[in-house]
Amino acid sequence: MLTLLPIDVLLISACTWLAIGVTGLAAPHNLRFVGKFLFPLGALVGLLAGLTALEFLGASPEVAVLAIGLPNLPFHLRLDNLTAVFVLLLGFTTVGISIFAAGYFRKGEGTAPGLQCLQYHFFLASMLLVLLADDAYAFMVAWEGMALSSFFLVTADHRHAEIRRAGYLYLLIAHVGAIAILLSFGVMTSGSGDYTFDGMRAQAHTPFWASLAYLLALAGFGAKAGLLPLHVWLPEAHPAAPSPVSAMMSGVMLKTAIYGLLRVSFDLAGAPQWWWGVVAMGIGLATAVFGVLYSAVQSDMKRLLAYSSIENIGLLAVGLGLTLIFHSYGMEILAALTLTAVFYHCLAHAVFKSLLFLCTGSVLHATRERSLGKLGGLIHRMPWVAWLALVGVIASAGLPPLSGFVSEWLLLQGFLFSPGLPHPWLNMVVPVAAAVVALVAALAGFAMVKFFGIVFLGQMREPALKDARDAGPWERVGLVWLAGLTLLLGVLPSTVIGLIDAATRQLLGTGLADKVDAHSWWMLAPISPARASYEPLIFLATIVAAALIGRALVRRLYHGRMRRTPAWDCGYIFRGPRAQDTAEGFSQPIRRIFEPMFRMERHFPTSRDAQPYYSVKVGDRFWYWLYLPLVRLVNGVSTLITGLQGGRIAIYLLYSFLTLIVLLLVARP
Amino acid sequence: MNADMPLSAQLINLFASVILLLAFAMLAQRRVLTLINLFALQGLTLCLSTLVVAFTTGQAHLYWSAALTLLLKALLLPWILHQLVRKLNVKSEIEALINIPATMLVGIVLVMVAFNVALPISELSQTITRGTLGIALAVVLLAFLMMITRQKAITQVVGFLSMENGLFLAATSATYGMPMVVELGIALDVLIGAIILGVFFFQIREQFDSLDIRHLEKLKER
Amino acid sequence: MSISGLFWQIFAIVMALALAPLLTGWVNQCRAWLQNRSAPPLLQPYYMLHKLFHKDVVLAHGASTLFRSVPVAVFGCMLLACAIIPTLSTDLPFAPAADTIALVGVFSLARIFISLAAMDVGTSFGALGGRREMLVGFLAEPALLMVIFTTAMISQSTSVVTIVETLAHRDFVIYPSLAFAGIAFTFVSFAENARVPIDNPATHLELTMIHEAMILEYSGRHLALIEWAASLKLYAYSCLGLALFFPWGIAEGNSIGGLLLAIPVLLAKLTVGGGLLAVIETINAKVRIFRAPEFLGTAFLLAVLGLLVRLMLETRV
Amino acid sequence: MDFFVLTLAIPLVSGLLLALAGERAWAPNLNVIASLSTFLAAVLLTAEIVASGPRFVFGETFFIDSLNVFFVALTAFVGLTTSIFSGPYMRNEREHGKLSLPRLRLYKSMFQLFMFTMLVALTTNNLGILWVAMEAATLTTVLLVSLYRTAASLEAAWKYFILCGVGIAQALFGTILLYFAAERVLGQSGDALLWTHLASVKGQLDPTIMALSFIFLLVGYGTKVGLVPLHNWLPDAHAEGPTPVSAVLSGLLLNVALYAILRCKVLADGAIPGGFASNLMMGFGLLTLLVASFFLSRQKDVKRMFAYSSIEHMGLITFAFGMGGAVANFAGLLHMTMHSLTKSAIFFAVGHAAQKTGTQVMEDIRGLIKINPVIGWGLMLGTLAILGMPPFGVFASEFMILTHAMKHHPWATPILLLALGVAFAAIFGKVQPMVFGETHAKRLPHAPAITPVFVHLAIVLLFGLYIPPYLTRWFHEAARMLG
Repeated sequence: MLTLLPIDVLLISACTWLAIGVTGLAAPHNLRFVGKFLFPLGALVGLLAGLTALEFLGASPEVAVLAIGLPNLPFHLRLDNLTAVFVLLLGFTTVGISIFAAGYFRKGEGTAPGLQCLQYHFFLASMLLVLLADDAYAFMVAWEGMALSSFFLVTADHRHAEIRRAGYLYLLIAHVGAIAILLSFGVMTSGSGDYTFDGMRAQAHTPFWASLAYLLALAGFGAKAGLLPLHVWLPEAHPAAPSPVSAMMSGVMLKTAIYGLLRVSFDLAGAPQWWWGVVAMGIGLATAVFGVLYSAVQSDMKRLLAYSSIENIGLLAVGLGLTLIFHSYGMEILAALTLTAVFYHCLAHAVFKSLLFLCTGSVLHATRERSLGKLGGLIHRMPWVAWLALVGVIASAGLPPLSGFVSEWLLLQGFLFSPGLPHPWLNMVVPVAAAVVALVAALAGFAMVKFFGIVFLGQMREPALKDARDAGPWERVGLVWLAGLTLLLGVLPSTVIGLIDAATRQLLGTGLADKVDAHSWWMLAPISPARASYEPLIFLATIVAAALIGRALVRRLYHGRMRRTPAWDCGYIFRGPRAQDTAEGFSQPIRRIFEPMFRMERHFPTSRDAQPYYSVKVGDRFWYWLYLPLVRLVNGVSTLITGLQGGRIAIYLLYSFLTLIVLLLVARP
Repeated sequence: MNADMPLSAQLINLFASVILLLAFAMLAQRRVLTLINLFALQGLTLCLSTLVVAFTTGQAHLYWSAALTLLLKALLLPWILHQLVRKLNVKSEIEALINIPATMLVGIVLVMVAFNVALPISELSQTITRGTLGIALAVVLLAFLMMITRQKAITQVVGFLSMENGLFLAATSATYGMPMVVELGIALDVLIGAIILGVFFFQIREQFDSLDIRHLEKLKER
Repeated sequence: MSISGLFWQIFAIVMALALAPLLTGWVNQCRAWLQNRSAPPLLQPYYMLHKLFHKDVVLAHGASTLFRSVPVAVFGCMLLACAIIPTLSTDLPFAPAADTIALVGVFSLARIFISLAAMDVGTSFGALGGRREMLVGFLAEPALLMVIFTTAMISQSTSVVTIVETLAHRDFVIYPSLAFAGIAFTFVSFAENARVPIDNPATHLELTMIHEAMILEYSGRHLALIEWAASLKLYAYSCLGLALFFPWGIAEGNSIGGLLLAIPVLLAKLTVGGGLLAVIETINAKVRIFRAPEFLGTAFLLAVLGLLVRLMLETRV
Repeated sequence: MDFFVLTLAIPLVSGLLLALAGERAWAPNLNVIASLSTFLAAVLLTAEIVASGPRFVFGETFFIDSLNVFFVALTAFVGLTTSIFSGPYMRNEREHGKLSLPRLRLYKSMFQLFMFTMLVALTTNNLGILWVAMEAATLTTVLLVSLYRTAASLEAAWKYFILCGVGIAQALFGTILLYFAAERVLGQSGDALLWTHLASVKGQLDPTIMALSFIFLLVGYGTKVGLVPLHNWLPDAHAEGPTPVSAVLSGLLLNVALYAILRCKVLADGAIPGGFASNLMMGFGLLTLLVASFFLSRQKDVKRMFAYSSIEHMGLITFAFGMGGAVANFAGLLHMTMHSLTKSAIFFAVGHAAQKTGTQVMEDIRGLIKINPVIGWGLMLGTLAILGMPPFGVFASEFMILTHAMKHHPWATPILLLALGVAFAAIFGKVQPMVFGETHAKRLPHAPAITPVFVHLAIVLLFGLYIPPYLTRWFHEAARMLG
């Protein structure tokens, strides 16, 4: 009698992904086979994994021990509700991205398609294993496997030096982060030598060691997620990667870091301290503000989205911090509220950011151009991509009635009800944090308008854009899938919260579902309808109805005549596409208002310039504050140490001699 | 030194002192050929000292050791070195990195160190030769110092061989010599080493037109 | 949800549609009086709308479908906003659809739509207006949110209805936080409705305009809808301000008497409010665009300050 | 026939045979066949020892237990793959005019003799013979390092010879002292240098003498291991010798030297209370690890860089053995194995790469993946493996070492991690542009023997995910033996 438990199905999914990847290697250059067969197959597996997780949610944990791994530490796997939520995210996002990827890869773009297929599916499998891992070794293997496969994907087009540089930076920071995570696990075993997660749960951690473990995990997972100041790889790596990979990294991989952080802070490290939350919130706020400001001033569409991901990760960290604060004070309902917000935002961001990255992929393929300054007017040539991107843009800007708003709304609710905190100082800080979150949300709107407006609207800035073609059928299906999910997440919050509530209950012991379920399925009222409520479906219906009725009435009462003429533009003679606002111009207010935040290199035209031009480069101050000094320090130490190897044999002999003498004189048993 | 010490012990101590003296002489020596001769003399003294130990203790294999020492250290190796110096036209003057008085001072400090280190061990030994362990260590260290301070490949080699002498002295003094298999093996290694060195000298000479090890300072971290 | 509730809800919407242009007309009239101009008729905005609806739409060549959809979308957003802000009664069946946070979201949604439409044709003025609008928006939005937070903390709710009910019921206690919030709200309203210190609704001077720059390319019924939506926005903000800071007179429940009383009270409040608006617009000069962040930053700070004051002084009472 | 005798005899005989007739056309094949037979004999020997336990050969002169038979198998295996690799490699070298036939004869002969000396060093029970074999191993490789007879290779060989000669002389002094200590317990006989006898009485050895002895042994054999600050010969010798020699030096000789230290450490630990030997080893290990990792970032020559990486790993292994205990010893042994396999695979790949591009300067090697994807991926994966990226086996052992260190010596963890981090940044930053990117290099006349690279990497990969139970048992037994 063979019964397949959900965990077995997930394991089979992971293995199938690996198998698909290896199959890709069999015909590395056969685009038709790899693209039209293997990638859709991978999408199916993703769907299977997602549905399994969906089916599982609410059930009790399942464990499995594989026969591989270290002799005294075989791979332990465990499927619980926290894992299931993230598997859900992985599975359903993968469906869209894989289908898109089926139509995306072209001949002669970097690594052979079959090899990319291998790396891509290896990446998927390792992410699934990260979520399932239940001991430190399995986790680290999957975690680094994830980093490694995504590194190869990032450097798929390794002919460009900057892509190689991006890959290097990425892998380096990922590795440093992995070291911190490993240390954190080490601390959590408390010297018991038991590296299974169960062993860590069983330890009674003193506050000091628990805090150390938490901080190490924050650093380690923060490096992967892109929290300040370990974010520098992210805006380099995401643009460098092929778009489905950027989507996967931004949408799913960053969430695995959030998963890890949740796992450590709520499950493994013991009872949280209130200040853990403050640290997470502080870093999160800084990250969010930094991310959104830099996102607003970018001139490269993928970099813009990458910085926007940093912002979203920052918001997630804020939510996590708030949850920790509430949880440590025993305010479980509020903790459940903010934790739900975190989960919700993970799901929402995974979907809409993948959608947006895939849209940039289509634009990139159609135009071979990433720079905003050379795009424009693509809505005329690529209506599918443009309209679907608009869905992502609205969600990303955190506007109702789409998915981004729901999580933001939940988070703000959490902030709003914080005054019950017993700590007066926190009472003061939290509202200010809320204000910053509000600012970030508003700035995100600015960045998104810039993104959409410059890429898709206006006139084409380059004549070559006239030849741009809309996305192919595979790509459209992928995009529609993700846009559809965004819409669903937007309008059915109660249903989704009912699903993820099992994970909230697992971590906190309290959920929101009973409160949410008490009302109509279309209504979201996490505490009580009198305190706060949101009905996205009614919301959407009202707007649509009002718009339709208004339009119908106007048409009926008046007429629908329309003429086409050149643009009026205040009566000026039409000046062509070059007169449009550029990406730099659009973000000028941000640069000006937040000038101290940026490190700008500007060149202003003067009257004597033969070819006057204006340019501005916005640099990351963290490079100059943190990374370059660090590099200089290491180089300095290296220079000192390499002095040891001076080439003179007499000196070498002297080293041996002195070592001997010193040991003879000093070393005593 | 106690008066009631047996003659053999006094003899051994004497020979050991001579070896140490020769080590110092080598450290101070400026001429290559003399250096080789001093080395041969050291080998001879070592052989004599071994003979005395063998005679006193009745350890048969020590006679073999003595013979081997005589053959290798006092005759064969010096002869090879002489040949090399002649064939390769080595300049007879040795240039030291540190001037000789300073080297000597360091040498004296080393002897003190060696004695200090060896003292607690010598006290544990029941052999009649126990006092010489410190001297053996001192000879090893002095040879080491010589290798550090000399600039010619050939002097480094002499230093290296002199170090072997020190080791041999240690072996005989502390334990009446190592087991025969080992002694043979060591001798074989030394011999092969010397031959390889000879080959090397020719190669170095061919490559650099000199045996000065200052030419051998190209490989380093820049 | 009751039938009468639904009726009054629809009545409130219809009233908003009807009253909004009137409010605009009233403010314009007051301004003209204050500035010693001969005033346009009170019903001038209606004439405008009527005329615009009759005209043909003249569409630029580069305009996409988005451009044509935005007017109705914005109109729909504003209508929703008007539907959930209690004007006459707090028994609004639509109110649970969006609380105050979602209300701010509605305004942002409309703003983003209109900014995108401004960028659509690809003229220099359009994009200029769009980015200025977003500039104003990203500063005004958090300030508005903070204002709402202050009131939400007083009433322990973000639901507009609950806020209004709580505030209307309160004893006449002076809430310093509300004073801060009120000033911040006023600032934000001016910015959001393209009023004088930030923008001038009556100019087409390229260096100063924001709102007008965005809608330069609109004509005919599109322009009519946008103008109507703008009036609705002004109406919505006015009603929101009145509901938050002067909630007295809004009926609770559906008693006909209460509602009949509420209508004249609302009209009176709007009349006074519109007059004050005109006064403020007249005595202020329009600031440079880069003074706008300072202006709105002040609003933001005041709102946050209000929140802190609320926490510092009022929670312990 | 006794497999042990075969294991020793085949390399010795074939070495002599190749010395006499190494210029013939069949010589390379003989080299491979001899290595293959050695390997087979070693495998059978291993099977026998695993099945029936440790045993003596030739009286008590040789002693084979689960510790050294493991090294024997590893040595024979890497010897085999290196000989396979060196066939086409040396043929290319010859066609480039870098080597003449007599030198090739010297190479093959010395290679086999080198294998012989190492196998003797590993299997002998007599610490004196161990010393002799170590010295002989140095002598055979000195000629291999200077095979090209260029100025640089001569210099490297000279430094190698002098530094290791002096080092090994210290080891002899240590051995004499050890004998001295043993003699007082075991009496004056040849048995006093037999490890099995020493191990049985290690508790009675005099701690003062043993301490002194261990210092000399550590400094002596440590020179060969490449412990900082005794390591200076190592990068030169690795960089200037032919690549197969670098591979065996890094992959095998360092192991054998470390093995010698381990044998001595068992005795020292037994004799000296208070973890004297362990502390010394941990100290040297950490220093080595740290210093070597900082050396890495300044390298220009690819073989030199990987030589420093070997030093770094030797430091890590020394540290692991210094910590002692079953887990750390297990991890140390595993790491030795993984390092041997990975590092020799890297040297194979690097050798081909250098041959293809005609230089060892990293800045001039670009876009290997385009010249030859197999070599490119081999180097890339090998580098990632050596840097401790999972799922390669190096990570498994590093994981165990780190976790054990965290448990027992938490103060050392930051140093370990700093060093590993710096090493990662340095090596990966140099290798990535070599493998990726554009290039204009052309193909080689002889197709490279790439199988060894991937066989090694496949084993390393396997060990990262799954260590077969019988290997585990074997490792555990060896680890227990080390105490």
